[in-house]
Amino acid sequence: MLRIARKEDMTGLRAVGVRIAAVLLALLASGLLILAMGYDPREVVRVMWSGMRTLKALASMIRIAIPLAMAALAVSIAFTMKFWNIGAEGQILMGAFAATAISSVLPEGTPGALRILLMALAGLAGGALWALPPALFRAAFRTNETLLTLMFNYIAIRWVEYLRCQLWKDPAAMGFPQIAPIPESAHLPQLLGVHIGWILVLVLAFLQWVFLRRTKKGFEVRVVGESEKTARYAGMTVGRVLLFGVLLSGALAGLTGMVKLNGTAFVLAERLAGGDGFTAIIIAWLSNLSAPVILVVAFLFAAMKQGAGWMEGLAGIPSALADTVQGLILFFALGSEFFIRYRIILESRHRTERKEAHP
Amino acid sequence: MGGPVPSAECPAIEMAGICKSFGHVRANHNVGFSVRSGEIHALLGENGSGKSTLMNILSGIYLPDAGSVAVRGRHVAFRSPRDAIAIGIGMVHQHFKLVESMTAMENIVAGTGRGLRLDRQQARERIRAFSRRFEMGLDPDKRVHDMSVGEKQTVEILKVLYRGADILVLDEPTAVLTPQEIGRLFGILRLMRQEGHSVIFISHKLNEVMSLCDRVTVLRRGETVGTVAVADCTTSRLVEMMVGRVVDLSIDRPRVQSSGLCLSVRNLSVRDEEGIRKLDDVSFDLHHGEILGVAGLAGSGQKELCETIAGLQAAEGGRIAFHGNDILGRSPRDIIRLGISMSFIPEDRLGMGLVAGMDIADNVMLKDYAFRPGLFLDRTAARKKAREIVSRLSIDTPGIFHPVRKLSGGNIQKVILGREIDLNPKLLITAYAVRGLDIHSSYTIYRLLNDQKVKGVAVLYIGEDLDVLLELCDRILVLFNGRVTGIVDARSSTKERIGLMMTGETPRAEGWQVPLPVPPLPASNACPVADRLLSPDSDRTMPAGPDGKGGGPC
Amino acid sequence: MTDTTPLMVLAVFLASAVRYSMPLLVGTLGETVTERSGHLNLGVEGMMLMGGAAGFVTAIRTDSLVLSLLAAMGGAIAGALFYAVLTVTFRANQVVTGLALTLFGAGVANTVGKGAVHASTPPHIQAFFAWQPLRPDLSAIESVPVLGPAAVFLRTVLLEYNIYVYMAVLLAVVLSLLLHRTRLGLHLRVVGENPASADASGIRVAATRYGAILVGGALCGLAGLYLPLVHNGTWVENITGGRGWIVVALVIFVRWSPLRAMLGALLFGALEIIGFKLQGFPQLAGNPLFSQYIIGMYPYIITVIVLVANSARKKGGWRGPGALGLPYFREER
Amino acid sequence: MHIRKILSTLLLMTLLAGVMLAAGCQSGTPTNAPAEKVKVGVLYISPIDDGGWSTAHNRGFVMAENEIGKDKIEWVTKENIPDTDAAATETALRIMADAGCQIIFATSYNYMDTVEKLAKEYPEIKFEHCSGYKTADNMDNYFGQIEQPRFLSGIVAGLTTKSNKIGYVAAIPIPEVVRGINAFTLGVRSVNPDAEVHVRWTNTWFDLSLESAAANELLNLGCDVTSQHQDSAATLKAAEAKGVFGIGYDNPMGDAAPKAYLTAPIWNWGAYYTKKIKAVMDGTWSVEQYWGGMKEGMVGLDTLTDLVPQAAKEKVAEIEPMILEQGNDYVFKGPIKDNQGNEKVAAGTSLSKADQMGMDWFVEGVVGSVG
Repeated sequence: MLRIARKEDMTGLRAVGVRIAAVLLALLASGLLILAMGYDPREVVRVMWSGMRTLKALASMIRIAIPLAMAALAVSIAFTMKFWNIGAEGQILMGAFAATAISSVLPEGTPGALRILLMALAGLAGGALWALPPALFRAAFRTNETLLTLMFNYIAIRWVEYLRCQLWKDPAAMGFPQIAPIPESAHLPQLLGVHIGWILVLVLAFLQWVFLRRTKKGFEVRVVGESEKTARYAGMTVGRVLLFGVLLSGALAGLTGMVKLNGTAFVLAERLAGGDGFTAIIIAWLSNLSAPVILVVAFLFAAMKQGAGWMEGLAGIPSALADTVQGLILFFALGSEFFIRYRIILESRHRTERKEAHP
Repeated sequence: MGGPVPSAECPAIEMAGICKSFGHVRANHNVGFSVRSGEIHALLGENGSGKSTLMNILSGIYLPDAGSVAVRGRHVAFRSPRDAIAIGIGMVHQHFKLVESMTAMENIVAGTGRGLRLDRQQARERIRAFSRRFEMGLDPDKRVHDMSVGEKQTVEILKVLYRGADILVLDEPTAVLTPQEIGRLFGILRLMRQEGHSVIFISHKLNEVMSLCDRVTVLRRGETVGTVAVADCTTSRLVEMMVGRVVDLSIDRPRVQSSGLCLSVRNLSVRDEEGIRKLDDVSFDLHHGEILGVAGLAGSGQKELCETIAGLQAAEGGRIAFHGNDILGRSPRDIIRLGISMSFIPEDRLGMGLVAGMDIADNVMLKDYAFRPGLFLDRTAARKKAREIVSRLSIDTPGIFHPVRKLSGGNIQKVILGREIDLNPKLLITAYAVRGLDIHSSYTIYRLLNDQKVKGVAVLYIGEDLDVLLELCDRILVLFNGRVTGIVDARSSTKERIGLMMTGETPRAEGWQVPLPVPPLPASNACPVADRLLSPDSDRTMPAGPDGKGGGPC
Repeated sequence: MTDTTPLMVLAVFLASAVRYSMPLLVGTLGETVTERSGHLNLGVEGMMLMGGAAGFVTAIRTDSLVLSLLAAMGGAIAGALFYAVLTVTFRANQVVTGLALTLFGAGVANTVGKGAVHASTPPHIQAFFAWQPLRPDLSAIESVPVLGPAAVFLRTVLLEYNIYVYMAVLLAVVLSLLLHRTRLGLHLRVVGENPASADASGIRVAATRYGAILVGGALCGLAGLYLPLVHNGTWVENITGGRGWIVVALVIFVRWSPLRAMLGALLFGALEIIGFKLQGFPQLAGNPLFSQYIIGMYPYIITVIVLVANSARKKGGWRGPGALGLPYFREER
Repeated sequence: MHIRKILSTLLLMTLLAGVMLAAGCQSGTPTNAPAEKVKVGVLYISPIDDGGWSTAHNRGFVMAENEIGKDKIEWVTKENIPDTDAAATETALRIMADAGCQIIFATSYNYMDTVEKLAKEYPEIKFEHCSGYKTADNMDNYFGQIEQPRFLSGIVAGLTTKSNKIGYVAAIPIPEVVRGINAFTLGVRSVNPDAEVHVRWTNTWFDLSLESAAANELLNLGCDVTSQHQDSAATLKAAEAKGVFGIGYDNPMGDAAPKAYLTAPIWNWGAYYTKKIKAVMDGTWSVEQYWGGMKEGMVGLDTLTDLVPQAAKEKVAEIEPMILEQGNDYVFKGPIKDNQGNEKVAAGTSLSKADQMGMDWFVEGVVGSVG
């Protein structure tokens, strides 16, 4: 018979070991799946590796990882407060929307650096404002923020679609439903082959860590996440802390949108977030909400995406199968958390007698 | 399931060698426990002695790490509450396990019977029948969220009876009840005994055990001390069993010259979120250099009193003046800043006051981090302070970076109290500070409180143990059902009298200090003169407040 | 049907809305069952796709409706099983697991569906779903003034559907009865409201939750099957096109009630197609409120309003399953 | 414990750094494929088996492969990349570029800006963008004059309808689609001046459910022939279910709805693709802005089925040579009025190419509005 018992949290290397084992198991399962679908897993591995080993591929992976890591940093702040912000997708879009809006009203001759700065501020504001209503409703009525933020994603997507097809349709686009691209001066400069978003991510990860671990506000955020009652007892205004944390979370997600806009997309469209907001939730969760780990996991996700792209393009494996493999890896990773937090005790029906010998 | 053939002589319950740990915490160790058919058996012990854990094992909620359970002579290994219910064991939990949005009937019927069909009419009838038989008077169609605490408990008991349980476990059933409700409950339980049911009655209240039960098993620190028949036993013997030795509480009670009025509470009334009145017209004064004890049954308003003073709960009416300034409506942070410190130890110890997942150093910062300048936390100071607290209170921990969740209950309490004292408060509110602590640690706490008193701090001590209250405090305020039934001088009072007052009796004879009609406060300043005149504490000399705030015009 | 009287236009519109509401309704019923047990499964989209792909591929391979239905349920149950094992037994975070299931389900479905992309629903299954079992012959009274048009109106609105529609409505009624009138339903609700209470009452919490999640999955599978097999007659990648997320919204919108689900699904189904009706009024073209993209927001906006209004109500009102989204472990202290 | 946490993080970081270093050691793009073999990248907006737009392109590439030789071409294909997701587009295009493709085809309008960006970054690779207007030293733009077969299909519809109501399920209100609707309507009215073309926009290229909803709306209005600018056969299926007729698009769609299918304007990209891939192999590739019509074989009308009335068959046979000769000038020959009654093209002239490219008004006979 099996029974399950809570154990002291496994820490350090053993926990990492369990997680690595889970990923390896997932890869094994994926290999079997690929084999079952009639493809050669060795060929898949060869192709994936060929898509990762070059410097250009590294640059490409970093480019993919930047928004993932930023958005994961964003949601992890809210998650620290046990505010389940699954609205990063929408906040990314609204950040990019606000950035585009600011850019469109700036005079043409605005210097690039100023334009970028203003767009970044707009991005922060846009994301924060989109996170505001769910935070307010949660603070006021304890409305379920998971569902609220989820709904806000789809409203944001439709909104940008509306802008693209009607309100902001670019007259210069030959009648195509497209928003005017941001001016070239607003493109983020490149450093070592990738736009400077990667530096921003590193800085943000550090700042986020400092914020949560070293500042008073961050301390409040952590305490509210652990226990609202304790937070109130310690003199914190829970609603205000919650609001602050969620706004910060939304603002970072909005900035992610701005970085995607100014770094890669250059034009606002409803697909700009492209699911990064959802992937970020998974990344943040698997990283245990720790900023340095988020960087690593986001990179691994980017590598997975990149590898999947090569798999489809060169090994002829349908992209859908690549999604399946990703889902499988996620399942294993999620399942592995259990083995870190609990132990399973195998015992016979006669455990009583057996155990009495050595009480 | 094997074991010997059941026979009439077999005890209803036989538990042996039960061990259960939660992480590092050893809740039960080698516990043995036996209950006969048709008896009311008390399971007595201090908080944290392992009573609830043992009963949760008996009702299939926890699985023991080791040990055996036999019911009517048959060995059983419960995998879930289902198994326990099937064999006739029913538990009434201290924290009710009811679905608030459903009716009594739905709650009672859930989990019983077979098949898809839910015969509401039949269920209703059965519930009414039970209700009549045990004189409960329950409306099966009333929704739980519309019920009083007593009614909810009735639902829990009916739930158990409805399942045909003949072994009934009640975990501290009286803690939340009014005396009338307790009387009714005891009536029900005695009826059940008459019908041959076994009742296990978990309590730490000796008077209840003595009046209701046939036999009593005492647990201490997760181990069995012994089982005795109530008839052959005295209260003091039970106390000795509970705490481990004949109690000779000789707690110091230094006499301190009061340095003025600290806190004045007048006509304070508080309702909880559900609109139930928790404090009703409470008035008292608290002076510097004094320990005012608060006695009362659990749930008599102690929590609300603490929380209202600390600014965590809104009052419906009344005033709370600290050094003459009304603090009602001020934010908790303002109140902390004024020097009012509260350490409330709730049941689970970690619900409020500490952050379970954080380490000791972080927890030490919790109250005063905000008062330091700048955006950043002052971690150096916190670490230093944490080390001081750990060594001063001899907290058993691998280090100050150890999460408090992993500390034992007593050490957790020491961390809270250590931090609160370290804030150099002017008023220290402490509730259940020694709950679950061993005697040695308890004395450490008493000493610390006395140190505070000598320093001129006003201490509001909310306690459970009347002996301690009588020995430690200067005066004792007795709460019953949110009302003050009296404020007595601890030096000249007895346990029995206070016990009476805790059940709502307001003694008038024999020179007892009754709740004097406390005069209304002047608008903004304290009134030491009136206070002196009215103070029940005659052996106290009270000069005017040295800080100028205490002695204003009257 | 080319009758262009306003009444008939309305009737035809309502009837189309009903047809478009079907995958939403059945999915909502499934997710309602799941959420009533306290589990928020955001993987509806994934399960609908898995069910749709498995069922449709089976239909074209075996030419059997029964096998197709079984496969649709089986495929979605497979996805739900992943979710159940992870969230019930392994206590993984429900939101994250649901998102992973969405990704996984879409991947599996689109892989499985590759072989079925150009295929059409087998003719006899097509014929089966073209059959309108309750459609009465009104030729006798059609020409009677008032009565005739009224009868035709009612027939169009109520009686010109295939068997799937009637089954879905029946299912909603049955589920509602099951939930509120039976022991099983009571147990399910108790588990979703307060698993500790259920456990202490002797209800098998984990088993009930597994059951609810798997049944919810099966229904999502049937909802997913409707699109390729009945509605579109062929399979394409991501055929659900986000309806899974509408379902998640709908469950809140109807406040976890199978009966209200019918009305909610009808409303959301009507919103899906009302844009085409509005295009017949060129004078509305410039009004953003009637823009197709803005209309696309309405389901989510009204869900937000319902969600907020529901939580803002006085204490004591029911705000949804009490333990929704929370894991339960008996020994957790 | 604290230290172990740090240690484990460090370990992960080190692992990662190791991977990066290993990657760095093997830097440098893979060498280009030998000259006798060409690597071709293709980016599709939808699955290649969508039965519509992407299938049509794929048909073209299959033809090119058959012409040039299976062993001569290596394909790197990416399907289902939404063209409004710039990041996904860029990732996909980079994979092709980094995998060593010498020529990359991007087959949807909104890929244009990303293609332009990468064309700058990869000057040695030839980029082919479909349906846009931007070109560069190594970037072509190509498209076809589908209006010509659409005009012919309009003749078929005009002579098939009994109710004189024809439904047109249209994707997105852009000039390409508007142009198609107008060409079709002009074809209808050239043989049946009383017929009207009712338009419903789905605002999507490919969504079975929405397409059939739009089609049903039109059928409920009384339309008895449908036409479409959509990439699936959903409209045809809806027409078949109602027992009326429909005209497809992109590819021959007879299999999807045999009882309704009349014909379809179809794409034949093969010749162009063969030419361009060959040009890369020969080293003769040069920039162009290609807009082929029926004459060039880029577009055509599928064989008319038996459901088409004899009169229509004859009329199509009569007009087709003129279109082959005059191209779009024939299709948009004046006089043309818009559906508000204003004269847009005078008699004796034809609509200019620029006006065709930016067309945002409906001709007389269309019921509906642009956008």
